[in-house]
This record gives sequence, C-alpha cells and structure tokens, in this order.
Amino acid sequence: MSNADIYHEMIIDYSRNPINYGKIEDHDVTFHDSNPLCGDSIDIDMKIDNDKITDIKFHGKGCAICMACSSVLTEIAKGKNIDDVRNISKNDVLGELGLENLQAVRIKCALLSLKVLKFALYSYLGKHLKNSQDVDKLKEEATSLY
Amino acid sequence: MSNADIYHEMIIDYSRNPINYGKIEDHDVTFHDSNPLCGDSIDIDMKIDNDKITDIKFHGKGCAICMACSSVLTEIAKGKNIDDVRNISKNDVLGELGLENLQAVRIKCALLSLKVLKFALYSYLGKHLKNSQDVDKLKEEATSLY
Amino acid sequence: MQSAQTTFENIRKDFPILKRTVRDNKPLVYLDNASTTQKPTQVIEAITDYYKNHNANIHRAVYALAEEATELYEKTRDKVADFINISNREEIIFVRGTTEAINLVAYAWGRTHVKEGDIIVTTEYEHHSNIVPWQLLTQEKGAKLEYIGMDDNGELILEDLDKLLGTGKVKLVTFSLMSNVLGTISDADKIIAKCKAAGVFTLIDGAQAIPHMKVDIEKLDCDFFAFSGHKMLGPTGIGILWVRKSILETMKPFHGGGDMIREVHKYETTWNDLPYKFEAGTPNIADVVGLGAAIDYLSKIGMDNIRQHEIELTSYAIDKLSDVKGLHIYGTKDISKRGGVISFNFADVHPHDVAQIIDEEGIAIRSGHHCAQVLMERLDVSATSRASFYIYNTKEEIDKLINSLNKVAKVFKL
Amino acid sequence: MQSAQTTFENIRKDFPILKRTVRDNKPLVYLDNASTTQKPTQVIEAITDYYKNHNANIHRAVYALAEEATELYEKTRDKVADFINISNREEIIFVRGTTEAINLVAYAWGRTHVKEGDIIVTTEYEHHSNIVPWQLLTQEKGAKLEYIGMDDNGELILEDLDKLLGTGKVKLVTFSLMSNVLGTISDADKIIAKCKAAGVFTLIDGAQAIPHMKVDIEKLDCDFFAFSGHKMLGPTGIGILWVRKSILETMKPFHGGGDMIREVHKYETTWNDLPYKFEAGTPNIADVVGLGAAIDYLSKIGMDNIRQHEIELTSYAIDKLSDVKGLHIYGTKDISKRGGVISFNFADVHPHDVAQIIDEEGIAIRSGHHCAQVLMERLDVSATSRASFYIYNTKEEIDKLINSLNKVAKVFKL
Ligand SMILES: Cc1ncc(COP(=O)(O)O)c(C=O)c1O
Ligand SMILES: Cc1ncc(COP(=O)(O)O)c(C=O)c1O
Repeated sequence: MSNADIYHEMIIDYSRNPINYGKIEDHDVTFHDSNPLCGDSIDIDMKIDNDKITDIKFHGKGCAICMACSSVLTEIAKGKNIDDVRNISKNDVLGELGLENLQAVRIKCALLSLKVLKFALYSYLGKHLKNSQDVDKLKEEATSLY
Repeated sequence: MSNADIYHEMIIDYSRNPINYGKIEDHDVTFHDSNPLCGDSIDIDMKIDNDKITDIKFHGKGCAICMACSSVLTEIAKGKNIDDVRNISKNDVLGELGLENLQAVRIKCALLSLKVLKFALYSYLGKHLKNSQDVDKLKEEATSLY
Repeated sequence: MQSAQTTFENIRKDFPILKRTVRDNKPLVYLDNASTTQKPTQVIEAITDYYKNHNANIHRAVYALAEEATELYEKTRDKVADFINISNREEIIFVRGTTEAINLVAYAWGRTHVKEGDIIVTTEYEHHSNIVPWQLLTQEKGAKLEYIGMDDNGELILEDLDKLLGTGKVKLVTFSLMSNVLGTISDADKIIAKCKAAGVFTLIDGAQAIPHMKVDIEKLDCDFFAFSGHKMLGPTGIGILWVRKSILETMKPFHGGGDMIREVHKYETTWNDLPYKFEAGTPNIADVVGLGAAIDYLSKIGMDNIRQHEIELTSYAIDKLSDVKGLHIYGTKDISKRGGVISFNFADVHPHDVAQIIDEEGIAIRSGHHCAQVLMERLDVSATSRASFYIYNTKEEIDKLINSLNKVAKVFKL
Repeated sequence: MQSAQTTFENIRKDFPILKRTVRDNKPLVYLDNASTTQKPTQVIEAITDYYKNHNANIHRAVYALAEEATELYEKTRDKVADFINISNREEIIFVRGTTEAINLVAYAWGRTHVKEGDIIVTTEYEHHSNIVPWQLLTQEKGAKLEYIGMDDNGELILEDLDKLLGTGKVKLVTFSLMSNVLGTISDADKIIAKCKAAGVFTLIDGAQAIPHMKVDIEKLDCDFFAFSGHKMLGPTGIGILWVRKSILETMKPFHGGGDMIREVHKYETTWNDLPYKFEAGTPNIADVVGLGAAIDYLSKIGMDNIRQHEIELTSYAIDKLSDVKGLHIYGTKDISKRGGVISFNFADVHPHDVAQIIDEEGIAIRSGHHCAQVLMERLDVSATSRASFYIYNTKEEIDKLINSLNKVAKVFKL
C-alpha cells in the first residue's frame, strides 16, 4: 500500500463529516488524551446503562485519519455491552478503513481514540467494579496500544 | 625538543631534593592551589618584611616538573622585593630549566607554583595596599597563566 | 570567499543525503531545516577523522592522542567564540543542545537567584524548551511566569514587556531571536535596551537565528545565549550555552562529576575554573569537533550570504504560496523581519494529511505544533504545516512543493 | 559466533586508529581503555551512514527520513534492553553519559525523595561522578553522605554498610560495579540483598563493568543503573540510565522542553509517557545509532569471551609487572575479583613522569587521580599510573609496556 492510498473517499468523507461528533452533557464517563508528538487531541463522552454503552460521542482536533478512526470506533462501540467494547482491537478499527499497514507515526493518529475509549472504560469500571485486577489489565492494554 | 628530553639531570635532582621545601610556621601569607586535572597540589608560605620576601617555602605533591619548577621559582623569589617578584614571568621559570617548549598539559605542572605565588601576593597585597586596581591586575595575571 | 552565486550552486554536492531518493524513487526535497539540518561531507569527515586518528579522553592524560583530542576540542571553543563574537572563551559551555542550555540556566542560575514573588518573562511564540524549564522553576520557587504577547502580524507586543518591567519584580526576560514557527526575527535590540534600563537579565534562545544570520553577541549585549549544533550543519548531541562571566561566577554547579571539580574530599569539594565547572563528565568530544567543522563551513560561505540566499528563497516561496487558493500563511510578509520558515494551513486539510500526501512526492516538511503549543493556542489552530529552508535549497524545490500541494487539493477535493 | 581465538586475532583490523603511529613513528599502544575506548569501523560507519542517508529529527514528522531516523533511534533502545537483559524498554533513558545519568537521578529522584536527616551511602572507591552529585544533593537537603570503606585488598568493607543500614535512615546505596582505578568487581549480589532486606534503593555505576563483562540487570535486581557508550566502543556523547519503572513513575521531570511534554499550556503542562518524559530536546540521534552498532559488535564477540580475553591479559600483565623492581600494584591480585584495570606506582617516580616518558615509546596510559580523589586519599597517594585493557590489546603490547618502564628506570636512575 502506498502511503497516499490511505486517503480514500471514506476517510476524506469522515474527516469532513465525522459521525458521533460532539459532547454528551450528562455523560456517565468522559476521558481526554492527546498525542504529545503531533498535538492531536480527543475527548470521548459516554452514557452507560446496565453495562451497555447507550450513547457515545467524541470531540477534539485531529487529522483525517484520526477523525475517520474516531468515527468508525464510536460507531462500533455504540449500543454494545462493556465486555464487547473492551475487546475491540486495533485491527477492528484499522480494518474498517483499510489502514492495517499504516506507518508507525500515523498509527498514533489512528488509535488515539481507541486509547481514550479504553482509558474511559478503565476509569468507569474502576468506580463500578470489584475486580481491580481485571480493570488493571484494561489499563495495560490501553497503555500498550502504541 | 623531544618530550622525553625534559627529564635532564637537574629536573631529576630537584624532584628528589627540592629546595625551599617545607613550611614556614609564622608566615605572613600562605596560599594553596591544585591542578584539578592531575591532582598536583602546592602550598606556598612567605615571610614578608618591608616589601621584601625574606623567606619562602613550598610543600605539596607533584611530578618532577612541578617539583623542579617550584624549587627554581622559590629560589628566584627569595630575597627579592615584592615588585620584582610580581614581575616574574613564566619564561623566567621555564627558561631556568630549559622547559620553554613543554606541551600544554604539562605546562600546568610547571606553572602551578607560579600561579600559587601570584595568588599569595594578591592576597597579601589585598590586605596591605590601597590601590586595589593594581592588585586586581595581579589576580588577572595569575588566572590567565595557563 | 567565492562569490555567493557560485557558492550556492556548488553547495549541494557537499551534502551526500541530497542524492537520496525516497518513497517511489522520488528525489528528496528536504524542507524541514528548522527542525534539523543536513550535514556536509566536511562535518561528517571531521567526526570520522577524529575517531580514526585522534580519539582519546581529554584534559587529563599526557599521551599524544589525549593531547591531540584536547587541542581539537578546545579549538572549537575558540571557533565558537569567534563565530558569535565574544572575547572570553571561558564563557562558552558545551551542552547537548538548546534545551539543555536553557535548563542549565534554570537550574544553576535560577535555583539560586529566583525567589518567591519574582517574575520570569517569556513570549507567546517560544519553543517548549524556553517555556517548560521556566514553568518548573517558577512553580518550585513560588515565582511567576508571564508572557509577552504576539500581535496578529506575528510580532511581539513590547508594551506587554513595559508593563511587566514596571512591576519591578522581573528577574529575567527570555525570548527567541527567531521564532521556529513563524520565522519572526525578534527586535532584540529594543527588548534588551528596555531590560538593561530596568536592570533585568536577558536570555536569548538563538536556536533558529544562529544558523541563518550573523549574530554578534557582544553587540546584542544580552546575558545568556543558547543554541544547537544540529540546526547549523553540525552533529546531533552538541550545543552551546554562553553566559556573561560576571553572572557565570555567581552560578552554582549543575552536574557534579569528573572535570568540573578542583579537589574532591569525602565531605566537601571545590570547583574547577570556568567553563569546566559546568562541563561535568566526559563531554561529547567527537561532536564538538564536528561542530567546529560546521562553523568553518558556514564561515566560509559567510552568514550574510546565507541570509541573502534565504531571503531570496523565502520571498519566492511566499509569492508562490500566496497564489495557492485556500492557503493561509501565518506571520508577517515583511521579509526583513523574518527568516526562512513558513508556517501555513491549506483550506480545511489537517497539516498531517498535507505532510503525508506530499511526502509521497519526496517532499519533507513538518506538520504539527512544532513544540510551540502556546503559540498554537494563540493562533487558535491545533497545528500548522511548516516549510523551512537552508543553504542547499533551491527555487526548483519550492516549485515542487507548490506542485505537490495540487495533489493535496485533488485528494481532498478542494 | 566465531571461536574466541580467531575473533581476537582479527579484531585489530576493525580499529583504524590502531594503525596510527605517534611521536617518533612509534606504533600506538593504547592502554587507557578505562578512560575511553577506540571505535571500530562498524561504529564509525553507522554514524556516517546515519548522516549520509537517514538524518532527520525524530518522533514528530511523517516524512520518510523522519520515519527512518526514528526507527533507527528506537531500535537502539531495544538493543540496550536486550544487552542488559531488562524486559521493559520504557525504563531506558538516553543521556550523555554516566555522569549525566547519576545527576539525573540526584535531581529528579533525589530532590523529591531525600529529606533532612536521610543518608545516602557511596563508597571510597567511587568515581567523582558518583560522589559529587550526592554531596550537592545532601548539602542542599540537610541530608548526610556516608561511605562504605575499602580494605587494603581494594575490596569494600560490607560491615560498614551493615552499620549504616542499621540507622534506618539510608535512602540510597550507590556503588560502582567495577572500580575505575583498582578494577575491583564489587560484590553486588551481597550489597543489593542487604539493601533489599532493609528496603533501601540501590544505584549501580556500571561505567566500567558494562564494557567488560556480562551484566544482567534483571538478575542483579538493583533500582538504578548508569553507563557510558564511549567506554564500550560507542561514540562520545551518549550513555544510558536505566530506572525501575515503579520508581521512574515517582520521579519529577528533569529537563523541560520538547518531546518530554504531553500538552503545554501557558501556565501548566502535562508530561509525556516514559521514557520520553526524561528525554527533553533533540537527542543525540546519530550517536544513539552508533551505540547500537557498538552493542551489535560486542554481542557478536560475546561478553563472556571478552571477559576471558581480559582475564588472560590482566593475569599476564600482573605477572610481568610484579617482576619489575620497585613497582607496586594496588588492589587485589585475585583475578576473579578484578577487571582489566591495573593501577601502580613505580618507586618514587611521579605517575605523570612515568606516563610522559613511556608516551615517547608510543604507549598511552593514564596517570593522575583518575577522578577518584577520595580513593587517592584512602591509598595515601596523590596519583597512580593506570594501564587498562580492551578487546584489541595483546600480550605483545604488555611486553612493550614493561620494556618502556625500563626506560623510566634509566631516566630516574632507579
Ligand atoms: C566508574 C566510573 N563512573 C563514572 C564515570 C564517568 O563517565 P562519563 O565521563 O562517561 O560520564 C567513569 C568514567 O570516567 C567511570 O570510570
Ligand atoms: C527556537 C527553538 N528553541 C529551542 C529548540 C530546541 O533545540 P534542541 O531540540 O536542539 O534542544 C528549537 C528546536 O527544536 C527551536 O527551534
């Protein structure tokens, strides 16, 4: 894959018209992170009801890759159970957009929102779950994403 | 001059039997300095009477060059007026031992005692003289010796 | 000195990397010089010659190699002194780069002289390395960090400085002589004059200025000056901190270790003479030698010629870029007030995407916050694209940049 | 891996400087390896290849060169992790050398965790870089610096450690794994076990050990470990600080600037992930790449083979030197407890004079206090002569050293 081929129709569209973009004022959990190297910055808000992500929105600033991946990720997560969302892998996101072979420096753009999502869940579960070991695994996962 | 030629008879003799070696218990001024790079370390004590160096001794640790130069220097200074001693130049010391072309790193061994002598005079004159500008020149000289 | 014309025509062959192709066999067009510059053969060879013929630890040993290595190392100190026009070689401290230089000041000067309630002044267009060390210092000391603002033309608002100096609490004013994002050349003479009148010290971050214009520190009359070798054709890992001697003498040691001591005893230690008091441990000897070669190279071309060359390239680039629809250039267009750094945004396309698409054409520019997030906030953008020029760049390369932007327009359907 | 025998026979041709002659056309006999080592072609070429083909600033840009440079830089981090056997690459911080590494700990860990009345323990045979930073810290904090003494065999007196640990006030015990003057290999396992039992952190100065023997940090189980690239065939200007992650997480940033931040705002800043939080500014990229090549080179020979080679040389040298009338060797003669560093004094001849006279024969040894003045006081000498070996040294070179000492005897009429 030539690096330029990543800019296909879908990516350009999502970057201009991201889905699930915005804030949830009465969220049950919110998390923010940024990419120290390029300045991309993402917030994710979620409503969680009965272990189910009933609503999810993101906002922030980022490149086309970042915006498209955030759109795809939130779309995947919406309506799912926490356990399923926990298991979303990077290839679930990258595959949806044909970005499996993205170069290292751009992987961070693509996966920033997944990292934020995992940290958000970590912080939510930390407050609502007994099994702290299980929760820590989530943090490890988030930290080691890229 | 080959570097090894510096080890002539006189240097070896002085290094084993330095002259003016020792302390002056009732000195009028004393000063200590060392060479941070090699650890050579010299103290000079002086008796000064009526602007004249009536006695001078040195002690410390150093290589043959350092010991020989300290011997020669104290010999030159002894009995002289302060003004004459102030004017002792590095070549007065180096010339006496045929060391004019000493390599840079050893120059510091050769001139450590001259530096100490100049600082000693500086500290003595600082207490006994009015013209502080004149004294500062001495400090400058000592500092810039090598 | 050769005529400037021939000089610049022949320069490219001194830079081996410029023969490289990248991606799909595209010739490299390197336009990220504000980040780091490429190295001429002369610099690379100075380093290899050092390792192949003279390598030894310096200052302490009496054998031949050590003597040679010490001489090579100390000769660069003289070259630096000459290059920035200062008369006292003891005022020059070798460090890793601008970042270490500024941190050294913040620790070894700041921790002694800055007290609760004092103010340190920096500017809105500083690099993080001239902001974060002062945040750390002022937070530790209960002092305050304040900013000289920037107007919409990308120039500093000196009234802000006047107001701050008026408080009587300012200890240090620190600013970059050239912004790494906008290319703005600060009005150093005015800033320093104001600070001198108020009895306030000045630190200049010269990382961007030194490689691109003649800098005369004696004339500037600031108190601290920092720059990096790798942005001026020199190797990575070496930079310079210059400090006025009368101030250097009031500074505590920073790193403790070999070479910076006079005598070490178990419970107390005395310090070596300047500048060695601030050069603890085995220094980066080979890269000091390499920096010496970089200074020789630049001096041979002449800093005024370099500035002239960059003015031509920059004017040309600003003209061409201004013609690109939807492209916005930040900062002043008055070429006498800026260096060869151009930050821009292209319609609604994120700078990363711009950079990535034109990288396919072999063109290397930077995108992002350029370690200047405070400035990004001021400009109300999250990032910019940045092209920056040096002695080996050509108008043809700028044409290629412009062409590649057409591809961006096509991909993003602008 | 080739057999050790052939390896060491072929090694010399990898080191261009060994073809040099010095002074009156004498072949260079380089025996100052404890100070710095020579560099093989492989290391020199890694650096030139970096500058000729890949040079760019790292981590931030998306273009091809930046991608390559970042990969080369980060690959060395993996090589280091592998070389010292630690599993977490985030624990490895690139610094200038051992001196900066130890100072970083003294500032970023010490300034936070050491309080009035606390004790830091070092040893009588430390290099200045493992004494002075702790003097500065303890003086600033009103804490105390104490010493583990050394016996006449050149070994640490561990009862001193027991006594100090017994106070319950010790915060850190720091010691070199191999003395740069005596070559003594510290009994790290015992020291660390005692400290662990007392809940006290340990820092190892590995500057002399790492180049000469296999070091397994996971097995050692210390908390901090520091070493320099230039003493292990690598370039000047690069070194490593390893810190256990759980401790690294409690450390404040040291230098502020680019790359170590997450988000910078005008009045507050958040920090980047480990290890970048401690790598502010443009790092010494080329020399990191060079260090990677040095590690490859050493690994190919095998650290155990290197140790074996040095044991042979050192035994041989100790035997020969012991036969020289009036020559006194410091430290243990038990070869299993020492590396290839031999300090000696020759009758009443000052070490500088020894070094200078044999330099005329092309032989490079060190004379002086070796940045270990506390040890010099302990030995009650002002200086020693020191010969130290590495992979390229031969028995013939040791014979030359012995012969040259005859000349010293003649000049000084011994
Ligand atoms: C034991 C020991 N520690 C520390 C150092 C200091 O290393 P560097 O000068 O590379 O910072 C050295 C070498 O000089 C050493 O031998
Ligand atoms: C204006 C300015 N200041 C400081 C720096 C930091 O320099 P270095 O990364 O070499 O320490 C840079 C470059 O990155 C810069 O452009």
